[in-house]
Amino acid sequence: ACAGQSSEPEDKKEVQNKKEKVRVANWSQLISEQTNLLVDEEKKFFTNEGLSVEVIPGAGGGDAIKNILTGKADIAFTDPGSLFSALNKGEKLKVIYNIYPQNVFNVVSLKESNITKPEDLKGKKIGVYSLASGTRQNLLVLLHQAGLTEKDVTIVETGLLNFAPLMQGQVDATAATDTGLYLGKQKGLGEVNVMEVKDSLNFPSDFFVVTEETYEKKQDLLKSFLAGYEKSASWMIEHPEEAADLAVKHAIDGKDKENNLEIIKLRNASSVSELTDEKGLGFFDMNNIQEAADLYKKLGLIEKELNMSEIITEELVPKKQ
Amino acid sequence: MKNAKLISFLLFIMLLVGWEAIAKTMSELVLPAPSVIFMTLYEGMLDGYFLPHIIRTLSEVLLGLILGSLFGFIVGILMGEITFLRKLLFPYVIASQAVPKLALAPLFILWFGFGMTSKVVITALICFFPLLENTVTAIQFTDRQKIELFRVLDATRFQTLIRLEIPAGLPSIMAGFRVAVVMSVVGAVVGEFIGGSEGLGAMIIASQGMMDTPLMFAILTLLTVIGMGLYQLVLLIEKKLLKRYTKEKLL
Amino acid sequence: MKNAKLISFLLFIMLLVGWEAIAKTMSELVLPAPSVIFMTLYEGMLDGYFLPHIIRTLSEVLLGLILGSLFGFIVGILMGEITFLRKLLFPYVIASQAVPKLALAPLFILWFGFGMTSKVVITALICFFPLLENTVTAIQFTDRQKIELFRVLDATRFQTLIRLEIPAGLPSIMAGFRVAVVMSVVGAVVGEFIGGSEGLGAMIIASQGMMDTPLMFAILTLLTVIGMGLYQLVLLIEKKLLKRYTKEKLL
Amino acid sequence: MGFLVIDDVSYSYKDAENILRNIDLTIEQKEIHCLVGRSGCGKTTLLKLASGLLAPARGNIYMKESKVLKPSSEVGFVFQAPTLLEWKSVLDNILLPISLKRKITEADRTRAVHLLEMMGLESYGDYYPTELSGGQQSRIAIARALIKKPSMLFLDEPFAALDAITREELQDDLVKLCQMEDISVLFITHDLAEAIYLGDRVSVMERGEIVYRLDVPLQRPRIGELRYDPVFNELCLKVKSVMSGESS
Amino acid sequence: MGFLVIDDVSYSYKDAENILRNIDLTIEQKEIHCLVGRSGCGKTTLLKLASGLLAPARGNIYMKESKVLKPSSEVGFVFQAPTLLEWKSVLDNILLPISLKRKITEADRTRAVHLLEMMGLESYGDYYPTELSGGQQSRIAIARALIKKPSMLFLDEPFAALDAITREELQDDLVKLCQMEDISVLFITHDLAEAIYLGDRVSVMERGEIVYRLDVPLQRPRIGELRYDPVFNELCLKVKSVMSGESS
Ligand SMILES: Nc1ncnc2c1ncn2[C@@H]1O[C@H](COP(=O)(O)OP(=O)(O)OP(=O)(O)O)[C@@H](O)[C@H]1O
Ligand SMILES: Nc1ncnc2c1ncn2[C@@H]1O[C@H](COP(=O)(O)OP(=O)(O)OP(=O)(O)O)[C@@H](O)[C@H]1O
Ligand SMILES: Cc1ncc(C[n+]2csc(CCO)c2C)c(N)n1
Ligand SMILES: [Mg+2]
Ligand SMILES: [Mg+2]
Repeated sequence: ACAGQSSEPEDKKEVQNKKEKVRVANWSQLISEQTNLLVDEEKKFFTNEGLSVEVIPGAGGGDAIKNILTGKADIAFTDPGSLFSALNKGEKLKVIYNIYPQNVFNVVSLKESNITKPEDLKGKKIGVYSLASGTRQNLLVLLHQAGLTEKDVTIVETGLLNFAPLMQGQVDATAATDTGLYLGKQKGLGEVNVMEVKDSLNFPSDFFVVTEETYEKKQDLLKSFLAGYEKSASWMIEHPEEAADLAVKHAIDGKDKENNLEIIKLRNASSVSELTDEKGLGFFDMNNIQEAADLYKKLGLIEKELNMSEIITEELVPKKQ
Repeated sequence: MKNAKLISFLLFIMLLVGWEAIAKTMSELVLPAPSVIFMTLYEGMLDGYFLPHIIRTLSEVLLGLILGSLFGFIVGILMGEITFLRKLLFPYVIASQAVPKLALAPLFILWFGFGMTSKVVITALICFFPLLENTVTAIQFTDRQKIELFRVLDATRFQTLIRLEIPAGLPSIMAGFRVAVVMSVVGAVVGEFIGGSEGLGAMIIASQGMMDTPLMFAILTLLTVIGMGLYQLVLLIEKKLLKRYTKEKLL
Repeated sequence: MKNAKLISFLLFIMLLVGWEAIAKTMSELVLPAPSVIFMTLYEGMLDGYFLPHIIRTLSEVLLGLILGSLFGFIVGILMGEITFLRKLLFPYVIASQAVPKLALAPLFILWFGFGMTSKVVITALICFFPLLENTVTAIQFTDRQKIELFRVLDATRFQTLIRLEIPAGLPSIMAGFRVAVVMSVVGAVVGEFIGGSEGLGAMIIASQGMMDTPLMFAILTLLTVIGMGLYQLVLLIEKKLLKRYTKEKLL
Repeated sequence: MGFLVIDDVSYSYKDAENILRNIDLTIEQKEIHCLVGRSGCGKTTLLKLASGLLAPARGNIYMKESKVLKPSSEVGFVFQAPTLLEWKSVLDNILLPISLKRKITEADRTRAVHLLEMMGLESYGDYYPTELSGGQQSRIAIARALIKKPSMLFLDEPFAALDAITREELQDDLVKLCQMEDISVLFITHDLAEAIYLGDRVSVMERGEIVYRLDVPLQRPRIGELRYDPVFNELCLKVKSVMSGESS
Repeated sequence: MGFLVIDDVSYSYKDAENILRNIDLTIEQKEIHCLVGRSGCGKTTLLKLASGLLAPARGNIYMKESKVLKPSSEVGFVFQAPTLLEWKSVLDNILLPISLKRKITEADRTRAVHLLEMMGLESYGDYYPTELSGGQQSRIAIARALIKKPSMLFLDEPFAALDAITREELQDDLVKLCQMEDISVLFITHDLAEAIYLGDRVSVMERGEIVYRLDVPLQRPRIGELRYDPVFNELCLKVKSVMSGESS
């Protein structure tokens, strides 16, 4: 399991001396679902690539992109919504890795309200984290598939504790993510109906994004990083228990090991797809993402026509060994 | 003084020019240029895009300010007059203030709904404290001689309060009110951050979602203007009220 | 007074019992019971889970408070003494206050980095205002007779400030400081909201992400305790400083 | 029993030292009782006790046979310092005692203007206290004490800031008023001639005790020339010698 | 040219009325100049102008040949009200003028204690102003004015709150001190006897003008008995008659 890991002190020192710094701007705090990014101390995924990775916390995918634009970070861990918005504003960005090819968003309602398909949402009050969040954009995607628009429903912001108003009956449904739903269930959310966005349009949840400048100037560095990341992701897929253990120490929300394990399992599931089984982690389904971008324009979330093939590059993604 | 206005204006222009220069070197997403912000603002005002949001936020600010200040003033009086109440209530007052409203926002929504009420309550809660503290202090530090005068005049406690302690403490109370006025703007906006689809706070969030930083700065400019307007209004009221208090101009 | 303490304590217990009863009828996600919160708090303290976060937030609070209050105090003095400066700076002061700090987060990070500095700056910015306003007011409303005394003694402007205006305005300035102290806690926490991985603010965000409301309430309780502790400290200092100011106890 | 009876009263601000010791003093109705004594001997303290502003540590104070527990609204008080409210006009300051009890009537205003005239300040009604000279301020304080037609006046050096002429005019006015409106007066002054000219009786205090009492053997109405009367001067000298400790 | 020269000075608080009109006054070195006049006639205003606290609307004021533009630190001033700092002890209040100029030395403390003794308040050094009687407060204000060994004193009714005996003692002390330390004095008082007893010259003000000047024809040292001297009384009566407008 620990192949490639060096245990000799001198060796370690030598590697450390050569380490190059990579700063990853995260969309969130350092949370358990990203344990693979945080365990370099123990697992040396990045050290072995000659890197020292610093993960910079943020409050949303927009922050992550702003942080690479200002040079505060090299790589952004961000969602397609934020990416599209930034591209829409004319920013020069490159997408270099498909972190979660699976869409993790969903819309949850209580069993008794009998909302089983997107059409049932018409005229209902639906909660989202915030108007700026992926929950809203993904909700719109789901509605669109049912021929509904934002005007056919009432969208309200509920904050991160979005299941509370659902349980109190203040909203009919709430847009969430798979991990959020899991936690909600843990906290006593009863019988629910879940509609997954991936059943409407299964576009990815998060990418690694860099600026064009970084892409051009630091190709080797990025390659090394992605290689390290790929190893770490594989490790987490193979050893969820070990990751859950380490998350207790490294993740700010990693207090409970059982929860960590379940969340890591969910993320592991969203990290793989038929395509990645075939080509390896991190590869893209170009058409699918182009479709998502087109839909975002159609939904009025962005104004510009985006050509994703110019933006996305698979050059740096480690090839499957 | 005319000279002063000129200097003030020049400084403002210089700041804008400096900003414009810095902004040119940066992504609009991070720091938009004043010219861009101004255009966004101008267009938004022209086509009436901002108006409903301004009205909404302003209503919340005013309602919250009035309720919060009044409540802070009254509780300040009670806590200033009655030591027992001061000791009894103080932990709850601190709790209500030291806890970030943003964290409690989901609870406020639960209790007060998604409508204006929860925002007004948050605003009121934020305005409440500066008025409370300044009122307590003003009441506690009234000139003893004048207190003796009122005792000799057989004034009731209430009269002493209304006719002496409050007028004598007015400068200090107004200082608290000035703080409250400016904070009320923040209060309403923070309230709108969560659970709002109208108002300037909701627009800030929406602009962040769209990564439309010029729009966000346009809204922040609006907020500054609103804050400044309210502050000037208070200064005006104060000037009338406190005419008799200022120290005379000396040589 | 002993009786008062008892009543205060009983009220507290009653509130807790009432809360417990209401919470029992609700999901923990919506409103956790005090007993649950207390257990979370107790365990977190015991296993040292909270400690680094407390230390971090407390450092930010103290640093921000010291810097912000000092700055507010000094700018307050300058603006109180020099009418020109007052007019010149006031729009910028209001702008810095009426704009929600949370919205400016990316800029703060750009200028001050991800570390403690940006949080300290936000805290300082928030503490700054109440001190400023109260200092300006205190300085403007000094007793004329005493000002004349100092003029006759040929005191410099600086001496008049240090020896007269500040001591005479101390009660009002301390009221501003009390507000600043409590707000500094909010400031640090809000600063940590915008991308921190340490500190109680970051924990609040994390707890919300985990939907761990008991944890969130435990942290809010900690914040309240910190706020109360700091406030009490200020009261203690104040008691010493202002011994000579309080109105005498009458019949 | 007298109008105001101070019965074996002691008082101390700090626990250590007794500021007043076993004071006995009776003031009859319509009596003008003057209190003199060296600065710091406790005159103001006694006045505050008598008016109910301070509570005696020992002993009792009675006014009209009932114990004084707090200031009565039948009483007028002039403090040693004028103590006016800066944010009210002169006229409003004078009317303050009434406005605390009931709505101001036209009659009240007339009386206030009349008192202003008596104080020689008829044109100052709309001024604010900070625009007045020291002596003008103290006269406003006197007018304020008189506005409610009190049955008892406590005056703490009311004329100290006034020139000789104004002072003499006001002395005569005060006596007239007291006789007309049946007012008893406890009057602190440092001016011995004033004490003798005004007082029915004069008490001399020394270090917290009353060391000498004088029933002033002069007829009323006392007129201005009395001041130059040898008997008058002798009485002044007598009191003065008591105060300088020559006869104690 | 005199030590202090007030040359054709006019002043008004509000634009409408002239409070002071064309005042001319010269005070020689070591002269004690007493200023009397009815309450509200403008004495305090003149004192504030002379000391540089107010700027004349017209005319000039010179001290030691140079124009007075702001209060000089060579001057001691006693306001009509004591104006002490409540948060400082009595001793610190007295030392305030020095502490504004330099570090307090042991010698300063000794002088402060000496002045306290002169004021009869030796045991009150550690008290706070609010714990003092009115007369005690005004004596602290006097001590504060003397601490810096001023070459000129402006005194606004400094003894008004004092009893006859303390007052006479302090009068004698003041004269001695002024002769010893070469101090010129402008002294406002309402006590005509005091004016004549202390003053080398006496000026009488009336409605903003100086209407009468008197060179007091009495020898120094003047001793206590002088007060009962017929010449002395005559002078008092003369001034009084001027004040009541009988000779104007
Ligand atoms: N608040 C106080 N605390 C402590 N001691 C006080 C207080 N007020 C007065 N004293 C002391 O009590 C004594 C008597 O004071 P009081 O004011 O009664 O004197 P007084 O006779 O009115 O003097 P004066 O003629 O100077 O006004 C003084 O020695 C004074 O120091
Ligand atoms: N700040 C002010 N604003 C307007 N008018 C004033 C002000 N101060 C004094 N006056 C007026 O100026 C006149 C002279 O006042 P001043 O204080 O000089 O009198 P004074 O001779 O010292 O009287 P007193 O013996 O009563 O102290 C008074 O009529 C007063 O009403
Ligand atoms: C796996 C995964 N879960 C949740 C989010 C949250 N999220 C979705 S969109 C967005 C950006 C809002 O500006 C954020 C924070 C994510 N990115 N990835
Ligand atoms: Mg007294
Ligand atoms: Mg005067």
